[in-house]
Amino acid sequence: MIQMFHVSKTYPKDVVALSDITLHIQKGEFVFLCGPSGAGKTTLLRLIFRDELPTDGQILVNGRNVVRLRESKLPALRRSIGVIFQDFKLLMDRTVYDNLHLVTRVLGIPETISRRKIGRLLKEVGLLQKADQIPYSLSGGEQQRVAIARALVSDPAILLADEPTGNLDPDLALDVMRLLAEVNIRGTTVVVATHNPKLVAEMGHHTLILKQGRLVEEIP
Amino acid sequence: MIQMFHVSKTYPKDVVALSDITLHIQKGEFVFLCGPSGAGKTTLLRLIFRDELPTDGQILVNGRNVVRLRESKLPALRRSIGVIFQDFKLLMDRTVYDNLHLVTRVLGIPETISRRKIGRLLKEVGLLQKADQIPYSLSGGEQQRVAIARALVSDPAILLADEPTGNLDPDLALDVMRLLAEVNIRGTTVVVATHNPKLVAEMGHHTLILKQGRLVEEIP
Amino acid sequence: MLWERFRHLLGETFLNFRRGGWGVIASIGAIAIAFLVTGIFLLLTLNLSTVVARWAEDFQVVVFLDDTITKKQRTLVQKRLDGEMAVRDVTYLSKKEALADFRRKIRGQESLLEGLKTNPLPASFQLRIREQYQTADVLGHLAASLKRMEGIEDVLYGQEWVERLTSLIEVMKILGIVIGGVLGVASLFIVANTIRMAVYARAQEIEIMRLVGATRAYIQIPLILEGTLQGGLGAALALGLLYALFRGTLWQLGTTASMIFAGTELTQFLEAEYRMAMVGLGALLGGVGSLVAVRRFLKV
Amino acid sequence: MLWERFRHLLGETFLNFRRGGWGVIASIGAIAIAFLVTGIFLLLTLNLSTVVARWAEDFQVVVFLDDTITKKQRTLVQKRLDGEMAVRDVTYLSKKEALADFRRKIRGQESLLEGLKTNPLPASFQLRIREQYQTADVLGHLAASLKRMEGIEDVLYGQEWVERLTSLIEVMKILGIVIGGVLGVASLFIVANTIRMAVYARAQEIEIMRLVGATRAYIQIPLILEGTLQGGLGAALALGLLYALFRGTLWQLGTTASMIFAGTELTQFLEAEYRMAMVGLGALLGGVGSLVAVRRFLKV
Ligand SMILES: Nc1ncnc2c1ncn2[C@@H]1O[C@H](COP(=O)(O)OP(=O)(O)OP(=O)(O)O)[C@@H](O)[C@H]1O
Ligand SMILES: Nc1ncnc2c1ncn2[C@@H]1O[C@H](COP(=O)(O)OP(=O)(O)OP(=O)(O)O)[C@@H](O)[C@H]1O
Ligand SMILES: [Mg+2]
Ligand SMILES: [Mg+2]
Repeated sequence: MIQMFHVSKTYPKDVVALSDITLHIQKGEFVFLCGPSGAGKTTLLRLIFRDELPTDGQILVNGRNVVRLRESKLPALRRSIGVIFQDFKLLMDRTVYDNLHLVTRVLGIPETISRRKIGRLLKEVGLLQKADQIPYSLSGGEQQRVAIARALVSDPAILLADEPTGNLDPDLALDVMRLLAEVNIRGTTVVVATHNPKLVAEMGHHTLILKQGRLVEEIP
Repeated sequence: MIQMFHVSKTYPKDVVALSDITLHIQKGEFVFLCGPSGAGKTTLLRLIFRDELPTDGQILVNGRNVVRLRESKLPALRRSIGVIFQDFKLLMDRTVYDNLHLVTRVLGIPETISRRKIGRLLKEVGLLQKADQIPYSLSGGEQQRVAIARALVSDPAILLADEPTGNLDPDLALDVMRLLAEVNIRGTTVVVATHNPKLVAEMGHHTLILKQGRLVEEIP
Repeated sequence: MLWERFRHLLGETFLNFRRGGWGVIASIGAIAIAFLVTGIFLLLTLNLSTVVARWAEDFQVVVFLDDTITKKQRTLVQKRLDGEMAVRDVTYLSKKEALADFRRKIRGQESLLEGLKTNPLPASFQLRIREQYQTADVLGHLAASLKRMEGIEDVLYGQEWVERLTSLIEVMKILGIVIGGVLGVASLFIVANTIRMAVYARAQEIEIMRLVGATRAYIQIPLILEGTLQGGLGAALALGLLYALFRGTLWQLGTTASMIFAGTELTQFLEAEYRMAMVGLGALLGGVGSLVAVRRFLKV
Repeated sequence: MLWERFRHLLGETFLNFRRGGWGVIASIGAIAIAFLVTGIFLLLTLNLSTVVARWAEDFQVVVFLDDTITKKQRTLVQKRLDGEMAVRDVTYLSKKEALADFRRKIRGQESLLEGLKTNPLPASFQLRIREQYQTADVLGHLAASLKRMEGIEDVLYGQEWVERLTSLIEVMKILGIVIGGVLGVASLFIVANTIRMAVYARAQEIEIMRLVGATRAYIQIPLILEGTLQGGLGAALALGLLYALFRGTLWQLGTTASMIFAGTELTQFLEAEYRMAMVGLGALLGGVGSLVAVRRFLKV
């Protein structure tokens, strides 16, 4: 599903974020991406949905070479990937519902289906009664859960979750992880970047450990 | 230092964030504020630096009644309080240095002192070599550390830290906690809102536990 | 499917529009103002040049004939004048008529003419000159060549007045072009800046849309449509205001205006084509401005 | 300390200014355009009303005297005319001078006068009327009351021309007020909106400053100074452009202009006071616009 061959990423001013990464994530896998702050986790995820291009190496996602992808094919790639951003990227002046609705509109999902789906997801993250509030008036953890729901609303083939539990208490974090696991069981490939080693230990999945841009360990 | 008497906060649409909170935080104390997502932690902190007014009750900070504070006295209150915001509140288009410099300029700290201080703080959070980058080009954890440094640059009498380690790996989180403890030892009253119970357990300080807006437990 | 998508885009446009709030109002207002000012100039230029043209028509060239002219010579002269491009119409004034005219002109001092034995005034052709030939140059040439004909004693034309009016019209034309140019650039500038602000204000939304897989067209078309709509609405609003101003001014002036413009079918508003052109231009400006702003901002 | 703080505020202002980039340029440009258009109108009105005023001066009132008038009566009339507010100067034209004048006027047809035994033309006073009294109303009254005096046969004045010019000036004044009003509102609108955008763009910075304990003045003064600076610079830029346009137009017109405006000291640029007033007004508009935007946005 996701393959990287000798991928490196150097940001301007010679900031090396990733170097020589080779990895293979199977279709339907649930993978943890661990490592200290600044290790390159977010960068790796951004390469997958082509928010950045690698400085070197090749990346295959769903059989498509992301590095050589033509601009016109980019929307199709991104539609198949759900992303939970580390900084949420919610629109602070739209209601929670509208934040999710934005995605279903882009995807052209009919209204009736969209409404049902959004309702179900908001219920799953425990925010149904906050649907008409703006994220600005939500707590940090509530905002994070909106971001999670939004990433799932498109039923993506791949889900990239960047530190999805940083603002959640342990109970909620476990709930969210269970939700992601469920999504995974229904067939979605899930990659979770986190530095919560307790979570990783509890779930016991395939784990990639990054350190200073290098893949230092792989626990199958 | 910080006293609350029967404080309640209800947001519009009858969202009860806090109800009947009475607490007393001594000068020089180090207090943890725990509780699940949406419990009211952020709200409680915002009441202290008068970013919000309580619906009910009285709040004394440093002997001043915050609820009755005249507008003209507000800057003085805020200058004595350093805040690490849960969402960082960094200016994404200014360098890290300028983000900290903004505070020393507001406080009227002379340039030479300001420069030395900012340098020292950035070193302590491990970001000295990123001083000239914009936060946009930093990892989540790096941004969080910038936010921490900024809160400390004014040598505040009170430090309010809202989930300061949500984006940090366990090692860094411990480093940051040690830094806050050091600041505390130098005389600053520190309040840390977190849902990381491991941290709380390790540090073993005075802990307040909120649940659904109520103070349910107090571990001295 | 296509229709569905089109409907969606329109819906999106209107949604953005509603969401814009104050910004959209400010934008339409700015465009309206640019067009209003341009419109005021257009209206002034149009009306004033009509006035000047009518006034100019009054100025005549007079061809005085020799008393000794033969009938045949006169016919020749008349033919020559009829064939002249510059001449709109020709009226013959006999010696008798000339004297009657003169008597009328010096009303109150008719006693001056009492001692006359013979009629000293010459017969003449009174020419009215087409507007586009009313320049000192053309008339000078015409006069010179006529003077060379047999039977013509002298040719008179209001040289000073012709030159004054000619240069007044010239000044107005140049000013019109200069001001029109300035305001055209200004309008484009305002529209592009407004849309830039709109794009800027929506930068986050656009980024999110791109990240969840929206196509370029999906993002850009509503913005461009919005600019077009804003431009058109702004121009239409300007037209409305212009009409109100026009009516208001006329009303204020009351009879005064009819006095200046007496006899001319003046105090006319912009014609339908001008009005349509203005709204169309507004829409075009809005669209182009958006396109520029969108392309520029959404490059990557 | 105070000086230190002042220097700091100035520094802050310039920093914001530099940081604004494109936005600041757009803002100054918008203000400049508003002022440029206003300036064009001001310049046109000023110059044209001077032209009209000069032309109007040529129009005279003529008081014809009875041939039977006594010397004493004439002195009485002269005194009365000298005392008249509306009259700027009075010239006496004797019967002899009148005939000579007339002869000059009908040049080419002097033969008309050959048979005259006596001089039929009356003596007269030629009056020049002060500008502000050149209305049909005033002149009508003047004429009527003069006619009642002994020794005065008739009073003539160019009624039609007086009325035309009067109403032309009236039209220009009304248009000037209307257009000036529209553009004044437009300028304020543009400035306030620009500053609103600037405040909006800096909303996050302002929020952070407030949260770390900046005083109201610390936040607002640089923004207001910035608006003032932008307004002043915009107006100054407009003045520069206006001057360039003015010179360019004159150059384009060449001799033509001197022909229309011949004799009048025309084609004048705005005087120093006007120029200073414009820049001052720009600064004021910028400052007030900022103040409004800042107060509005930073209410809480
Ligand atoms: N846009 C960028 N421009 C320049 N440098 C960048 C950019 N994004 C990230 N970096 C740098 O690349 C390195 C890796 O960043 P990345 O965001 O991938 O780390 P991370 O593993 O996600 O860390 P965290 O856990 O703190 O979020 C960091 O040193 C960071 O400063
Ligand atoms: N500005 C606001 N307007 C309306 N409701 C609000 C606002 N801020 C917070 N709330 C609500 O108040 C409750 C408490 O929020 P608060 O941010 O204090 O929680 P928290 O303990 O900080 O949670 P977290 O750990 O998720 O950050 C939540 O239900 C939230 O939705
Ligand atoms: Mg990251
Ligand atoms: Mg919180």
